[in-house]
Amino acid sequence: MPGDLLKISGLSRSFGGVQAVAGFDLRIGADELLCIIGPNGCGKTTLFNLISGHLRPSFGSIQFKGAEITGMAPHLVARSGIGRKFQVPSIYEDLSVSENLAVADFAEPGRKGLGGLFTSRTGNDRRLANLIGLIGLEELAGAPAGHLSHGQRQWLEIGMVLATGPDLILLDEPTAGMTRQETERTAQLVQAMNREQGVAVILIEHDMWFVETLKCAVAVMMQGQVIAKGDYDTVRELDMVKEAYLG
Amino acid sequence: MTSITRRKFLGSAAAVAGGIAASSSLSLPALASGGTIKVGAVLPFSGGLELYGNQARLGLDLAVSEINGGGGILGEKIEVLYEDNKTDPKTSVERATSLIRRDEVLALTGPITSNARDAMAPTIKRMKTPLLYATNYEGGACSREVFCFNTVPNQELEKLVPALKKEAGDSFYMFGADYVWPQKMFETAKSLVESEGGTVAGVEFTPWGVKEFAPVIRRIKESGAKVLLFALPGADGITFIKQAEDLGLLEDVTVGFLGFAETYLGAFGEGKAQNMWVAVPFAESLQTPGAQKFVQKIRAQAGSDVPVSHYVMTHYNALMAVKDALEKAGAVDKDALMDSMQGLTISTPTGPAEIGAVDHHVTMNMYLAKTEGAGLSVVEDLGSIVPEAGCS
Amino acid sequence: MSSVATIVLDASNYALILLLIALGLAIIFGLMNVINLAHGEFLMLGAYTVLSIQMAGGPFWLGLIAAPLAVGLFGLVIEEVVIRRVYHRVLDTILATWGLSLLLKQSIVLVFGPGSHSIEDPISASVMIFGAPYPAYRLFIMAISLLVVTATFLFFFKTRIGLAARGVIANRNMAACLGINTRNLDRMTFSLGAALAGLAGAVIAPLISLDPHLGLGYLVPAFLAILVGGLGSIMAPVVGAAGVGVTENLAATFLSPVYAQLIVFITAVLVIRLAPGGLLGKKRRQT
Amino acid sequence: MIRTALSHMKTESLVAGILLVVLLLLPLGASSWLLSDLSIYFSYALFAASLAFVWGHCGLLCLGQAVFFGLGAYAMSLVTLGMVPGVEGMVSTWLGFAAAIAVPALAAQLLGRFLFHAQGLQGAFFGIVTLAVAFIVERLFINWDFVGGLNGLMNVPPIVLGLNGDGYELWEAVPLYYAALFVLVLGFSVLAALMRSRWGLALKAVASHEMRTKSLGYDTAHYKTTAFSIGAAIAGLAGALFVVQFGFVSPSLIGFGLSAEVLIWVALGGRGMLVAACAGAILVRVLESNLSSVFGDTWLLLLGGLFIVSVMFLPRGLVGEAIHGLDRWRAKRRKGGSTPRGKAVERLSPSEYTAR
Repeated sequence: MPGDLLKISGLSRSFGGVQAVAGFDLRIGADELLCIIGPNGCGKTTLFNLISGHLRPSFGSIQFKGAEITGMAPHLVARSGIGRKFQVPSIYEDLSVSENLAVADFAEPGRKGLGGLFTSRTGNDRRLANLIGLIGLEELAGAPAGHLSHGQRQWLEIGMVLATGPDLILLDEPTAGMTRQETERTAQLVQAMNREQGVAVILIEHDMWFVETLKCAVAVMMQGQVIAKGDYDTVRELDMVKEAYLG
Repeated sequence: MTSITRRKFLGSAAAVAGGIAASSSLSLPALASGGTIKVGAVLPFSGGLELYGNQARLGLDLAVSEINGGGGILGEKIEVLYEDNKTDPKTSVERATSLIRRDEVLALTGPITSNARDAMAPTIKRMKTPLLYATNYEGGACSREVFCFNTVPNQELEKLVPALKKEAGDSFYMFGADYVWPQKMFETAKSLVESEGGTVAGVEFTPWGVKEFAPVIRRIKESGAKVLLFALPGADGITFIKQAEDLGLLEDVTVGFLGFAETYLGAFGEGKAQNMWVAVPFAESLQTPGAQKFVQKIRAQAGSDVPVSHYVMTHYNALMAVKDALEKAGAVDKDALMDSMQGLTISTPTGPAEIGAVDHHVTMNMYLAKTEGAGLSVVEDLGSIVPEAGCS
Repeated sequence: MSSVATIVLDASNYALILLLIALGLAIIFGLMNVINLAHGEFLMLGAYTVLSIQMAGGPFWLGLIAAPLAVGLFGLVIEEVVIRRVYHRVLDTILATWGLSLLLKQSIVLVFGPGSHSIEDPISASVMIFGAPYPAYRLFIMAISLLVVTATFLFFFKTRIGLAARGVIANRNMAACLGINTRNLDRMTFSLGAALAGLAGAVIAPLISLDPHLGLGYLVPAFLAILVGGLGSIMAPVVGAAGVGVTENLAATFLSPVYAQLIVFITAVLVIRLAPGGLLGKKRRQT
Repeated sequence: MIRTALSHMKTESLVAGILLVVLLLLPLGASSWLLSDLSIYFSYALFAASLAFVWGHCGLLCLGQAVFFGLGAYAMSLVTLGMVPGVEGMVSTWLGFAAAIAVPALAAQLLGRFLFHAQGLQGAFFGIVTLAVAFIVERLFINWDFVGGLNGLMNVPPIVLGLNGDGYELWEAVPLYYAALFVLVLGFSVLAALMRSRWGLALKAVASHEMRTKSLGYDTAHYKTTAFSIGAAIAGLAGALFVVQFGFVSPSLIGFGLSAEVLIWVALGGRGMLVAACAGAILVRVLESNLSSVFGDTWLLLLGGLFIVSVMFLPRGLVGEAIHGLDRWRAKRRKGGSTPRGKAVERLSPSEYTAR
């Protein structure tokens, strides 16, 4: 359907006989914010790996902005406009915070090419300055990323993904291991990028409190499929969700 | 020696300029060279062919003590500076260069392998420094600077091939290391075998470092050859002979061992590797007064149980030739040495030997011998054989 | 043409020697993720242990027993002093063990000299097989190799420690969570791998000339064998050693030793590139 | 004013600058043999820099870097000896240099594509495969009679300044010294500039966390292949610089032996900084040529021991550690205390080591 940003249909992937993702269907609009919840091992991370090109699907198709991206290499998926934050914070520990962002910034489509050979390492862009403000790390710009706290690492990674200028961001458990306060801050950050920057977001989450704070649409995933979808309050009342997930 | 004065001048200029203290102190050792004639020895003391390097050293050491004991050369003492080339051509060039430049040697001796010698050739030529090469080799190293004191293929093979044919049979197999010396040896051997009416059952080469020779040994066995011409020096050669003995090859073929030195025998073990034939310019067991005296002198110096192979003698000869040549010239410099070495006849433990006036290779006595018990026993005195040096 | 029997015997002989060498390497790599470039020198230490005993007048068989013990003990020390410090830096284990190999080689040069030594054949008899004599000692080596491989299999599949070790191969962190003392397991593994190398060195000593450089000639094919075989299972080095050993031996038999080396190396590189987990390997977890 | 300018320079650049000045002035005081030795060590230093770039900066532990050094040396030799089929008349040193850069770069490009594309080889596997490649290439050159087999090619001419092998021959110690130093500085500067560019930053990112970089939209295989080729080109240039002084090339320059040696120089000097790697190469060579006859067999023992210790405890290398210490001292003296913005953080994190 035109107008869908991401359209997944019949997506399947199995590992040695185990169906991690089985006939998965999903549609996301251009400014949507969707949380996917579900028990461990229900195929959420595998789903992200399939979308971002780290895994090839056994069956099914993924369309992004109307174009088929199924089975494309990860860097091409990223260039087409899908950014991804990994579950384990993945930053460049031996580069400074601003260098981390600069690497991501330089990757934005249209800014590549050999021009990079002759430009200095850290661009002086206002864009980067805005971004570093958004993730709240202005004062740590020159510090090695390896010195950041756990929460700061998560934010830095989100900042890096944003710097590539994506249309859709996949966030894999962005608040795992965070304090309440940090979680709240993360919620604001996610909302800011969704509303102010107009980026669609799909996030995988365990922390129901975080999902509640975000007030996002929720999809429940079990055994490789979406079994229910709706807003937070509707979904939490479903028996199967209570039983399977919320306890 | 004008070059030294110039360097002295440079050194003091640096001091005046208040230049870098470290560098001028680094340059000092070069100045300490008055009154001795230095010869640089670039030899393998590690890296696979050290047994040859150590043999060469025995001969050179003896020559030094004899020359200095007899009052030196034209009043100057002689000194040999040893450098380990690790059996490697690149290291050989590095060592040769620093010996010539830093230590300002009059001449170089060594190395063992052909590739190391070839690698050093451009350096020797550019720096116009004589090279006294005393290892048997494939021939063809001909230049004003190079003098060869050991054998080339025809000297080793001319009498060995017919002797083996008579002793063991018509059919020859040739097996050696994959480089130029065995290749050239086998080329010469092939034409000798064919002109003698024999047949060549196979020619084969192996890379260094192979540890399992069973397939090759099988193939040689299957070929029905009666003689194996063998040119695989160093540890690999010992491994091959051991495995050939175990797999019963040595019962079927008689080995002609090229590049043999008595030092191998210890490594084969008691009573092993018997009846292998060689043609050499010297053997420990040679019963001439000169040879026996030479062996005695070496052993007096290096211990009673050291093997004394022809490599000891050829390196000794090389240094003794320097003495004769410089005394004949009456001057100590590189050109005088090279000029007067041409056509020089020197006396060696096995009788007189003549350095070719044009090709710089040595005509000397050769002996046919075979391994027997714990040593080589000389079968026949072959008389002196003129080298076909392969100079064009 | 050689009889088929001798060709088969020669090829399996070499493959089994390679397997004996590769086994220790594979155990250390598989269980500890340590690439031990000093394995060739462990082999050499085993051979020189036999040499020392021969020089002291002892019999070969004593050396055969002493070599794995001595090298195993040495491995224990090396694990404690060097390897322990670089566990989590895979690339640095390559460098550290390679530095170690330099050190060991040079120490042997200082103690035994750079030259060649020889071990006397402990069994000089030949056995007639299909009408051709075959050295009994080579048969003995094949037997030893099979015995050791079988023992290793039994160890990993029939004992508790073996089970724990397999747990570590499968998932190191999980195994640690389950209360397996990975520290002790590491010590044991490295020492066992070293002891196997020592045994291999002692066994092959009478076949070759002993010199400080003998390790490299075996290390490279053994390495290719375990990479070709893969790391996921204990069976893998068997397949790898058979592949590399038989290919090299047959190529040497039918072509020449020069091409044999080339063929084995190029084939191995292709296999490693195209099947990074090895022929038998499971896909390693990408983390 | 100069003082403040100096105090704001990066310590690494400062050290490089001081070393350069010392080397430029050295011919005033040093003997000609020392200069000749150093001219050759400059080619080793450039070679070490190429490995420091590929390994230290891009995280590719190449155990066969000498393949490219050797290819460069062979390319230069074949051109200046007039052995290139079809253009035997062209014996220009300059063409030789061009070939010595192009041939290894092309070889690395092909090898890199083969090794890195799609689900490419990682970390240790890459290392072992490059080791095997070094053995293969050495073997091939030993058996290739056209390039002289095991003995290699002799009598390679020195640098000739004319356009086609005619004119002034660079052979005297002092001019040769400056020429070699010039080539070293040139190659060094190219690498240093690359490392400081955004493109170099991206390479560091690939080394630090490849999956992350891929997911930002980088074609990491392409980056690695290009970096590998650039390293190869510089190694080839070093090989050419070597052969015009040494006068010969043989398979021992192309195989595992020299690859292993350069690895020691770089590890001892410091893989993280070009200047440390270069200094490591020169230092080891100078010590070896002056001490190996004194220490004899213990020299290698010493070198091996030092190598292990530096791998275990000083991952920055001996020179690298010294420069780092100096850097901290200067930072303290500048008071302020905070590290300046954009300063490369040299702390090596576990992620740089572990193969992912």
